[in-house]
Amino acid sequence: MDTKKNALAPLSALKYLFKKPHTVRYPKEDLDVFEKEGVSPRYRGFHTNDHSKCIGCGNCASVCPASAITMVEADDVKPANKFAKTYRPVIDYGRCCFCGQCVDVCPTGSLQMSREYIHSFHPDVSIPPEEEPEKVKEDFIWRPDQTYANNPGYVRTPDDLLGKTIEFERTDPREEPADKRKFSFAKFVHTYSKEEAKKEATRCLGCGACVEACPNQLHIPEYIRSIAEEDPEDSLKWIYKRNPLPLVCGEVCTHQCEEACVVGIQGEPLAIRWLKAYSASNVENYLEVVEEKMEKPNGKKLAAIGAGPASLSFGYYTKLLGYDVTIYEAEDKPGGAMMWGIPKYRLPKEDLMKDINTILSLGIKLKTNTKIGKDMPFDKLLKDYDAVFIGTGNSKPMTLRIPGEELPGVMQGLTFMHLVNEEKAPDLKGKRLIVIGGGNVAMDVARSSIRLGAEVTVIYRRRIADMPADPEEIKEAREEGVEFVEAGVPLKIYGEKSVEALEYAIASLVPDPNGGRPRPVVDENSPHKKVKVDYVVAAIGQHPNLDFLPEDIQEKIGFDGRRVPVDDFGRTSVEGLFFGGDLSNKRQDIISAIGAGLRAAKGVDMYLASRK
Amino acid sequence: MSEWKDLTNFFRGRSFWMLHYCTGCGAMELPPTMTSRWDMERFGVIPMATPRQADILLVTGYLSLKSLKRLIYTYEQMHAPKWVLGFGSCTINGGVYWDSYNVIERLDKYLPVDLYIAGCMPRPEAILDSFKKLRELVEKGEAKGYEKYVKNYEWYKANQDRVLKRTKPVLQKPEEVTRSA
Amino acid sequence: MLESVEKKVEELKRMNLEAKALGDWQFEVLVPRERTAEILAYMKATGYKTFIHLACVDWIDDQEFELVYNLENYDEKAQALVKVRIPRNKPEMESMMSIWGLCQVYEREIHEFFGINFIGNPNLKPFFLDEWLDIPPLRKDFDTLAFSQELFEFKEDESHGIKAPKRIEYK
Amino acid sequence: MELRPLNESNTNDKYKTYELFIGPNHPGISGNFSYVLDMEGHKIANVTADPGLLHRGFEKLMERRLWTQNLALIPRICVPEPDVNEVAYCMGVEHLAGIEVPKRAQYIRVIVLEMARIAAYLFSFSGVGGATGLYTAPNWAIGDRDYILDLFEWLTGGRVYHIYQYPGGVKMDIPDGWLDKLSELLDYLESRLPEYDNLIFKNPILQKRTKGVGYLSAEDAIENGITGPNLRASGVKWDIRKAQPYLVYDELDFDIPETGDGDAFSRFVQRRLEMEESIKILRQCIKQIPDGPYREKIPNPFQFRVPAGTYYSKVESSKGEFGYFIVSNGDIKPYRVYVRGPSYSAGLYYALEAMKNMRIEDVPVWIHSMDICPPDFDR
Repeated sequence: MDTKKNALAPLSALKYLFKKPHTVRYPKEDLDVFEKEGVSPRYRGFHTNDHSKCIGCGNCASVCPASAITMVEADDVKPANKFAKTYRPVIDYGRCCFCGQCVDVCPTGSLQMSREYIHSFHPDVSIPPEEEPEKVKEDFIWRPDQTYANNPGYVRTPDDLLGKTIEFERTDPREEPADKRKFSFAKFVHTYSKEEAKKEATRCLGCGACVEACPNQLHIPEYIRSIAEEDPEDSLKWIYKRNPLPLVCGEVCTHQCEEACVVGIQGEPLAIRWLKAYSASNVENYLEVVEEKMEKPNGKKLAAIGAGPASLSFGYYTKLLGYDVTIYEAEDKPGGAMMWGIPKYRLPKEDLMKDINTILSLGIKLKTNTKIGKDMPFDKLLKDYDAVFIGTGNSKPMTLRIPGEELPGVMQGLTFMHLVNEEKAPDLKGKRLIVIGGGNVAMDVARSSIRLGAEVTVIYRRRIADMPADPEEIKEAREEGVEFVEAGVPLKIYGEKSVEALEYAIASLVPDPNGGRPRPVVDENSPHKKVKVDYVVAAIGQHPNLDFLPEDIQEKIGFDGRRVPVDDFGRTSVEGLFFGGDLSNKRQDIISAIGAGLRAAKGVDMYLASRK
Repeated sequence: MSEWKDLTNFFRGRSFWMLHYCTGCGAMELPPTMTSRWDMERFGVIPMATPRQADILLVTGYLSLKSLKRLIYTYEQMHAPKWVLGFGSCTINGGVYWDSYNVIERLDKYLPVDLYIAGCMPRPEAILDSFKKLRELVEKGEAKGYEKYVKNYEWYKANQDRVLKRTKPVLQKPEEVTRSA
Repeated sequence: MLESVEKKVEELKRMNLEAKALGDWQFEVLVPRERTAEILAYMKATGYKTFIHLACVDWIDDQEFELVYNLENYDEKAQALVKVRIPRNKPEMESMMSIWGLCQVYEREIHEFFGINFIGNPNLKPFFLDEWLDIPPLRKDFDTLAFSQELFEFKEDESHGIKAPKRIEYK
Repeated sequence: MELRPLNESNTNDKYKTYELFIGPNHPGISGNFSYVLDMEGHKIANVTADPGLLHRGFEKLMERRLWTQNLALIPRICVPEPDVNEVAYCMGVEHLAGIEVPKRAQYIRVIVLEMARIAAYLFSFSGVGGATGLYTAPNWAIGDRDYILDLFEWLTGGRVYHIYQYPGGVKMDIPDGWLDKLSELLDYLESRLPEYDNLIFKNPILQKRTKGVGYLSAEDAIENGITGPNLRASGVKWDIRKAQPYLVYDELDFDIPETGDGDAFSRFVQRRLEMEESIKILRQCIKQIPDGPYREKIPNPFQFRVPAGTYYSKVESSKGEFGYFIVSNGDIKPYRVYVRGPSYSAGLYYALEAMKNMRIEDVPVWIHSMDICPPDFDR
């Protein structure tokens, strides 16, 4: 470069006198730089929020480095889905630094930024200075809506998910392929490895949407966080605060939480269930880790009937409070539905016993082979104990109420599963088996029968999409070779000594005007089908069996044959009598039963404390 | 008399001399605004080095306690009529430094602000827009922050003293703080 | 890793110091307080002539301050982080002004932000802050949010004028 | 090297010795920063630096925020060239977390850094003009810088604070047609360089004002921790991009220009020459940038933990070595981050020596020739 002094050189700038200036005319004139008129197409200006998509999870508020976002309950919006909240972000533009991190973490993509950026405010001179913050606040804090939506700037597009901060892809645990697993009762979903678990756990945003969806409100974000910190023991500590059956829930929970998971809105939800299984299976001795403080024995005695999840959870939490608990079980092994209803390929019995033994090792007495009403009168229980908890669940199966039902070869779902779990199931090799029903029990029956070598068809009276069973279960059952018949209504079972054929009609589905599941209607036009079959298993639901209760008590508690009405703490109108589990729950699954047991434990504690 | 006032306001609004006192990062967008690309001289706004000749005090963003003190000196040296423009989030409610121990939270507690501009930092267009808005306000005789300052001087002074003339630790911690003079 | 870094690390290890490479071109060496001046002078004599910065880390759990002298060697293209730990309850350190005059300002800064006294530094007057009376602000036990809430009179939950939703409390 | 004759001062005369504040509100000083000068007539007898007017307590604030939340905060440390903060911080975090950055992202980072360098140099030209009374220079340089900002805005969505880097790469890919626009801009800038030479560097007035002012020897520069173009203008061939290449600088061909006089003028010329090199680097990047992912996946902000460790990551900025000393204890927040601003040693320490016996009118020239940027040492 030539830096020789030259007095004339600067004068060369004079040529610009005659050039067109590049000055931008009065504000917001087109810069002529970008494809779109105005500022950059990626400009980070004021926010827009699509209220019909926003779920109020509050991730934007937690990520904001300037603490500019507050979630405020809005009464003029509708929740976007059944787990969504009606909180909406309100943004303080006296804090916002327009970094766009809120847009990056928005799991629904509803929060975006526009290309609008001009806003100013003049406080009137008549406002006293001490009231000025109020006025400024009114002007600079607002709830973003669709006002600027026609001028989008920094937005997250569905095809550009990688560029943003949320990881939408799930890490699936290793699984046996369908053609291999259908011959074995071994558990086919492997537990996460350390790396897989960490990778999956680090996807969690920590918003807690899952907590509200969980029937038992586990501390889900907390225990996932501990897994991300590679500390399964701390994680288990969090789980144990509300769930004493971590491994069972880790393997067979109905995982409502995953349906609510906000990551699942645009991607795949977190595998919360598998993460729980990871932390439970990586701890050898739960009690050493959990370090729950046990209160001193207070000398009061409690009885629980039925050693299912509700009673076990009730027993665990009351034992911690210092009560002396005895659980009565009619079968020879504890576990109830977990033991007899759930097939081994989903929940290995040793995993179940690991959980149960931990609970029993606290000093809870278990009396097996003791059927209340038969081996021991119920009145004696009421007299001997300070309070009685009943968690016997649904043990009376519903019947098909069609001709031919009494034939040998027609079984009820639960009975069938009991036989399978006892390894006393009939030889099904090469036999044809029809399962009637669409719940999880139906799936268990179908998939167990496949493993026993049968050809299985599931007949359900509505569409597959309407089945109450987990979609995963249905998918896996199909992979394993289970046939499905939609809209099939069984009419008659033929056979002389045993079942030979089943006749069913294909119903027409009448849509429900309220948006619920469609109603199957069978009329004379419906096509009828008859298939050859060796076994028919009806898995169409169960009812509670409270026959062991004296009739006056049954009447007093208001038992209607389906459900026992109870309050939040499992209390009934009979003093000292508590109910929980499938007997009283709206949702009939393990985690709800555990929740009911926990709440009843609190209820008992409150009841006995007040009686003192 | 009122016509005379209107006339003076008309001219005042067309010749803002702004104090080129760049307090925070908002100062970074001032050079483009001042120079050829956005050229604020079109609106009669030019930078001026001394407070005594200036009409507008730009508070271009956050104010540390140290510069707040100097800003107040500067403001008090300016002759009325004078106006204060608060740039960006930091002057409105603390901005990204909301939890900082050395950055004030709200400018309006210490000085009367005539116009707040949103943005972090505001684009030159937003700055020009605010100058235009200020001109309208001045022409209508509505921007009178300096009168407010005089009227509520005690209130402002008390706030200023509170943060600038501390005599005891803010957080009353029991530990002895060892410092040499 | 650069050869020069490897050699230097070995050399420092032979001097009974804990040293390890942190990257391709940088290494750290832990020095006891009484040997700091000696080691720094040695480093300067062996080519680490440029003083990049002096930083302080408050290890409150260990009740120690860690001073990090960052030196650069332009000839060997290497960078050294010389770390010295001093007890937190007696925050004193010798000034390294005689080796690098530049240390004077860094020590003044650290005195202000961490409250460490540098023996031999004549100018430890307030630097970045005016009239600071509280705990030195960069110490871990200083709560900047509480301080600013107190001094600038705002409350976090009320600052937006709207009540924030509370997460449900479980058990 | 000669100093201009100074008037012999009469110390008995109280009007001859006085205290003079330069800054914080002074057009000759860059940013909000102040020197207190003890004057003897026109001669400076003693200097005290008074920083802290821009102190925001970044290092404390960063300890309170998540690793990635800090990305919104740190560009504000050095306002004229914010990208070096983001890249240096991200490089440090990536080193500690063991994240491999895809090639394309590295190229994008180099492009961003070099554009920022050119923008910062142009900004410093405007400072030169302002300090010496050449008011056409700011108008030109800031105007041209704005074209770079336009491209930045297109790429990142922000004019000045880009918040574009992310541990593992960059936030968004380069949009279609952006690289063409960039090479058009480079052609334009190249055509403007001779005009800047004519306007600024060949200008006899500027040469008279800056030649021989603020002489800095190579030894002094090394001793006082002065880095970057100022060091190179003193004859030390030290450029982190060459010596300890980060990103893909080792795949790019560029020179370190030599001026080697060590005075204010040579520092200005050094910057002007390095601009040419930056343009050269950018042209190579446009040609060589590979296809592929622009970002490595990392956990979401709430779960992003950096393994425990310490690292000092540095970037050659337009002002010198910009370093981040990062200490992590394995948590979701940094344990400690120390920011080494390149202007620290020159502005707070060396200035006190260099300005002694200087004439008052040379102070702005000296400050702008050292390109002192107060926010980076105030933090």
